[in-house]
Amino acid sequence: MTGQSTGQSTRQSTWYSTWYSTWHSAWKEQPLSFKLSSIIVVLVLCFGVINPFISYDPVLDVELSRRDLAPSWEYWMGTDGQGRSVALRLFKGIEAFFFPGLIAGLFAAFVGGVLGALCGYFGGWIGRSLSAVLELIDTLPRMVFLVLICTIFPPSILLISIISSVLFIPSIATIIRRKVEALGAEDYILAHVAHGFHPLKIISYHILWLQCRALLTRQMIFVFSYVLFIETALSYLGDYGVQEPYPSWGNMVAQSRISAVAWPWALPALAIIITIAALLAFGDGIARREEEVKR
Amino acid sequence: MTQKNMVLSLYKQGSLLLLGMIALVLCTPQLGNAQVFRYPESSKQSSLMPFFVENMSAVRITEFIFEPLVTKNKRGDIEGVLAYSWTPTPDGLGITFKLRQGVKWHDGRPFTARDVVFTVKAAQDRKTLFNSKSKYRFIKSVQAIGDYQVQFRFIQPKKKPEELFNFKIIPAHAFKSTAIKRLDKFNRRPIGTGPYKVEEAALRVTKLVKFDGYWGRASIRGVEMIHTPDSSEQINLLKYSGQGSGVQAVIFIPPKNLSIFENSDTVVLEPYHTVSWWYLAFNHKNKGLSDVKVRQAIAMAMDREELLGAHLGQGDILSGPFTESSPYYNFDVEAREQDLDEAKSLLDQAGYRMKRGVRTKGRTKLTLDFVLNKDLPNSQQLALSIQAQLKQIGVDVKTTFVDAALYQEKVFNRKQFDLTMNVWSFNEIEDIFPLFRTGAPSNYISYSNKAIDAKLDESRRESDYKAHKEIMMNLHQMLNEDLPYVFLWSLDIYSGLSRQLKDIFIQPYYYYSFFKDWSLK
Amino acid sequence: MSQIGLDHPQQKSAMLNEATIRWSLWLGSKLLRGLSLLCGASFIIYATLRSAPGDMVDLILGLNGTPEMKADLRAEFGLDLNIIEGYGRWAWRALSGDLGISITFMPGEPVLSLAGPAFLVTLSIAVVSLLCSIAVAYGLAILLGPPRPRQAFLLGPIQLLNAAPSFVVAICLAKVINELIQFQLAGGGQIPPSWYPIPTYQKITDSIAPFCFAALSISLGDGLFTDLFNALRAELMSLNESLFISAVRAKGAAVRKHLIKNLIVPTLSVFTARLPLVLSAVVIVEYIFTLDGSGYLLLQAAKNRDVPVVVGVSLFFIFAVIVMNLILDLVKALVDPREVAKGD
Amino acid sequence: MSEQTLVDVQDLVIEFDTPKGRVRVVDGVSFSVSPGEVLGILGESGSGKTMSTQAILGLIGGYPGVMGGQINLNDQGVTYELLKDLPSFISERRGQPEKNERAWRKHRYAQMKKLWGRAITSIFQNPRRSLDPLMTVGQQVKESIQARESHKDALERLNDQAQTEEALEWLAKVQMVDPARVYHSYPHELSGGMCQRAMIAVALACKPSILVADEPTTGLDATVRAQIVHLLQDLIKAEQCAMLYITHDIREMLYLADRVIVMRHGKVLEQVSANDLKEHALERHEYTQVLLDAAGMIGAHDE
Repeated sequence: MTGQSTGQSTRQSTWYSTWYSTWHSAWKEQPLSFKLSSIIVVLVLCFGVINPFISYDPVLDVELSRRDLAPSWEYWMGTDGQGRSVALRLFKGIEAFFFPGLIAGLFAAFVGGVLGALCGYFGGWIGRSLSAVLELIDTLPRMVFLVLICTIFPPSILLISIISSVLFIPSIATIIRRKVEALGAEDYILAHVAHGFHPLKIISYHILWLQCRALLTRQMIFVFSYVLFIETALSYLGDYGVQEPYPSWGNMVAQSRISAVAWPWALPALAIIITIAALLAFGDGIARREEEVKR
Repeated sequence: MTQKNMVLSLYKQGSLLLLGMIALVLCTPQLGNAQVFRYPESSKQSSLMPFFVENMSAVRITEFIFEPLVTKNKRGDIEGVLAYSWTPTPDGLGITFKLRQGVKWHDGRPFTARDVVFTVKAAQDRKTLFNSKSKYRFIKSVQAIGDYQVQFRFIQPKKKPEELFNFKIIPAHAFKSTAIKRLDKFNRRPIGTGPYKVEEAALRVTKLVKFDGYWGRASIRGVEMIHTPDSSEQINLLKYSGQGSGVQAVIFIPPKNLSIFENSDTVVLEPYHTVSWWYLAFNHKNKGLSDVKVRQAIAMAMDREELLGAHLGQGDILSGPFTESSPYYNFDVEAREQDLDEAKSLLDQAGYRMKRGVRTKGRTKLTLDFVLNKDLPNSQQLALSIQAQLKQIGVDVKTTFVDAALYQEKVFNRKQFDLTMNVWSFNEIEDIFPLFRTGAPSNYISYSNKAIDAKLDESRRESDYKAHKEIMMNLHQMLNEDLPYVFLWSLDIYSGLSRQLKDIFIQPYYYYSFFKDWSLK
Repeated sequence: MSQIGLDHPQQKSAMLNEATIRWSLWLGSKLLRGLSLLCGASFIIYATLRSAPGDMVDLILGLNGTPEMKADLRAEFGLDLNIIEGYGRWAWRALSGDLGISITFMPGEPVLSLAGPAFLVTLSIAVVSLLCSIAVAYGLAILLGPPRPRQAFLLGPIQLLNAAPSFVVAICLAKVINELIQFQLAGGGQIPPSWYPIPTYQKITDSIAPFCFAALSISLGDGLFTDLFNALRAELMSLNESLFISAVRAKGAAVRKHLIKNLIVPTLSVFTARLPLVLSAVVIVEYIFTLDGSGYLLLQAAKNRDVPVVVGVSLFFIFAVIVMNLILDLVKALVDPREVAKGD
Repeated sequence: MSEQTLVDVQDLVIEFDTPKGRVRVVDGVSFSVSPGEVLGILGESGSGKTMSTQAILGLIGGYPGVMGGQINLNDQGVTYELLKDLPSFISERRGQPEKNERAWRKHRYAQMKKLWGRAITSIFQNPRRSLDPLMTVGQQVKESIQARESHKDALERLNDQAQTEEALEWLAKVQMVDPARVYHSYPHELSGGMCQRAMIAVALACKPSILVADEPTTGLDATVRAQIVHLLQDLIKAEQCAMLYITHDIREMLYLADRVIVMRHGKVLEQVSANDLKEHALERHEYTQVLLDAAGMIGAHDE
């Protein structure tokens, strides 16, 4: 599209005001969905980080005399069938997916990125055998495999997150490999090679860091949200997720889905929906922004 | 753009088609299975073959298909089924059954003494592998006398031997040898003498139809068992009992759902007493738990009334290993009430002091691994509450929920547990010998107490009813003191049955023993 | 340079031969690759299941079982061989179409007759929901035209709704059906069961309503619709704005033919890429609507440690994905000449 | 103007919405083309030259597109006022004119349907992307012929065989080395220059009265460029077709065009005949001089 560039005013300014104004104008340009989603993501991040510092004894919270209370000032999301505060559990439930999701996301992005870059850059028999292994893992039906693992092994959220990150490595590696293959043909990468840069530096800095950063971040966020998703799904299918009494959003929905009142299951369900939506929108937004910046 | 119009018209046609389909579904008359009795089961039968029944679902469904020689009638007396008369030998070492004539197998062949002989031989065959082989071990020999008479000899003298012949008879002609394989086709399409024969054993539904050549009478035309793992779904189905896709009976209604049917026009709640009781077992290999004071303290920390009321509904709190309806129940023994102070002082006496919130003595910490089977009803909620109650006296409980196979492995084989909760179910009389005798097969808690062992051995030897009862009541008292388990409760179990059913009588263990008398309107 | 006529017979047959060889080589390599993937993946699942803790033989024979009895039963179940031998025997039989027999869930039943119909249910839910989503996505894309700020009010909520996991949608749907519609229709009394009939027999026709609900939840959940919509709309838009379509317009020829031909491959790609995810989602959703699909079979069989059934069901999943990829490759090669050029 | 003009554009206004607000890319452009004449539009990229021609063709992508002006297109003696109904599609909304783009587009497509190919057709900048990748080149040429023939009566129409032959002829006319092979080739198998020739064949096979050539030589090698320009010139002469030639290359312009308009920032700076541009370079607009200077043309004339 042909657009007229508006006149650019160059103002003298201090470093912080430059930073602020760049940030401010960048923020203002973002679509509403990105703004909303990043607010939610930041909230989840904050809650996730401060969560371990808040003590909560899920055992002592059980109080059968206050079962199924409606939302009120004291319990502002009501109580569940065991008389536990839904709001508190919802908050504490972030812990169940936050660190496992973070670990899974980082692990998948890191390993996937490295493997993908190696496959794409080196080719040859190393690349081919690596990608054969990756393809094999990719062929495994994710959900089926996870259900299987969780049925036959004692359930643990760490196991779930590790398996799901392993299952995601191939797809991330494939994306990165394609990107690296495409970049490998680019002149400036060839120029780097001609300048005698070390291949490791080219891969790690010029390709992975500079070019695939946004892509990897997006995939990481995706894996993170998948851990939340899978934890919920497995909790629903048969208590394969986080075990009672420790709260997770998944087992909150699963445990109280037959309860007489709506809030013990509807509110966690809503939290899941909003968080996953926000995470995905945030990831998309980051990727889009990166593309815009490149253009 | 014409694309838009194209899309619109396509959608119009599509939605018309969809509407038509919905209308079709709505208008399809519910297929006329009014005379078919449908019931859900939360687990699928392990097999349709009587030897291989490993869950209650299988116990119940084989009741429709097979018949024993004798059974207990509604009054509790022994009554002939495939046998019409029997004469025990005076020495108590044998019995002769006269068999009913004119009984036919589902494939039309006549039932004869050969089948009875075959059944016992097959059960005793080393290559037929099933877990209740001990039921047949008392028989030394079996012999057919003509076509309709069978003679048994026993290893040991028996008091009322006919009571032991309630095992189901399988047809000799359906098998090549007495070594019966688990994966045999017969186990899916069995042939019995019972009032119902198997029509279809599909993934979720097992369909039975009335056997026309049945020697007795049965009123209802067919039976369908629907595997419905979700208990709330079972309730849902019972709500539609009037319609084609509803069910007419739910065998166990969770207490919290009882209120749904309390004033129902369509469903009646039918209580029945199973001979089963719940217990909290200790692993006696655990150092802390081998101390009786600790066990008593744990028992006293629990409020069983509250646990029962909140999670399971009505039942009797027990003080020993029998149900209240059992002849051996010792009413003089009181169940322990919750008494936190007493529990704490017991722990103090045992030398356990509070240390960072957990009772500790030397190296032994009262941090217990509580392993539970997920399939136990309401196990999660119960475990949570028990956890909370034990926390009050400084016993730290970690819960692990596992599925049946893993539970077996963890608890029974490897004994990797400190606490577990479970249910013992008995078909008639509680035989506690294998539970508490040192080294007995069901004594998975590694319990060993010389006095109890002596008493148990004595009970085995004693054949006089009164003396036996005395011993058992004694045992009750002793077990309540020594607490190998915390005896919890026996439940009042309610079935939900459709009001369309008439002449209902439920056999507590086999459930459908009297089903042929039931009728459906 | 000699001008060769349009249909010179000799040249044509030579070209045909060469093409046949190239094609069969291509197909052969794809099939071989598929087969090796199938073997590898099924081995992983077999090995995982065999190395799982908890032994069904112990569960069956209970506390009364002697070690000899257990060993005998293990031999009968084929669990006495070690993992590699056991898999080898299974795979050898599987090559001839015999996937073994169920050992604990439905003892003695051939796996093929269990897993086949169950997977058919799962597959048809997945395919129906995918196709419906694709159709609606295309329709909406054409109706809405190019992206415009004002559409955000319509599309924003759809995107949000779509973030919900499909089974959360299914739970809500089930709740709504059970509580609301039935209440509305019957005034709170008895409920017309056809709204929520349980599937009595394995046939789909007997359970149209839950089938539809399951398909609906799948299409709404997991961002399936949003993703498809975004992808297909972008595809449609870029195609519509593309130079060659303008060129076709400018020469006064019909555009539709070009559009459709150019959309086949992207649509099929989207379908193939989404199929495994949707199949996974069906596993959970059919559990909620009590459909006798492979989700039910898989869960029950895994609970019972029924190795042949679990491996059989998984095999169907893997097989479907591999076959779909093969079809995609085939269609690509047929439709898009660039593919063949790239192919070797 | 007179009936002699094929295309007459008056005060054309084109706007686009961008994230930074509405931008006017073409601001009151007027020009006209007579039969057989080659009008060149010269300007840097972003000057709105492509948009103006796309507006005539009715192929503008983006919102809101054409917002004002007149375009008259003459087809076989009949003049079509293409933007006559435009005001009825524009309404005021929050102080800014809004257009019902979809309805307008639909209207425009309906209008242009009978004119595309016959009255006006176009070749584009990127030859590879302006051919359908999934169809053989021959079929695409044949498609033009089919589209042309479909306007005729059933009796006068060429049969299939004749159409194929004509397509082959066209491929030969654009100097393809091996027309039969090219006929069965897919666009990805041809070089850029060959694609552009094929495109010229596709466009001219419609027998249009005016051909819009939108930077047809961009991205091609210098030798190929020259070939294409020569080819275009020859064919235009032979087919007696007028041409609207857009480029930023002033040499091509001088070689091909009869008359040149210079555009910048969406406005027409000046309109001169090609000769004037050559002869009196120094009298030209400042910007034109810059362009001439960049191509090294001014110095040459001073001497």
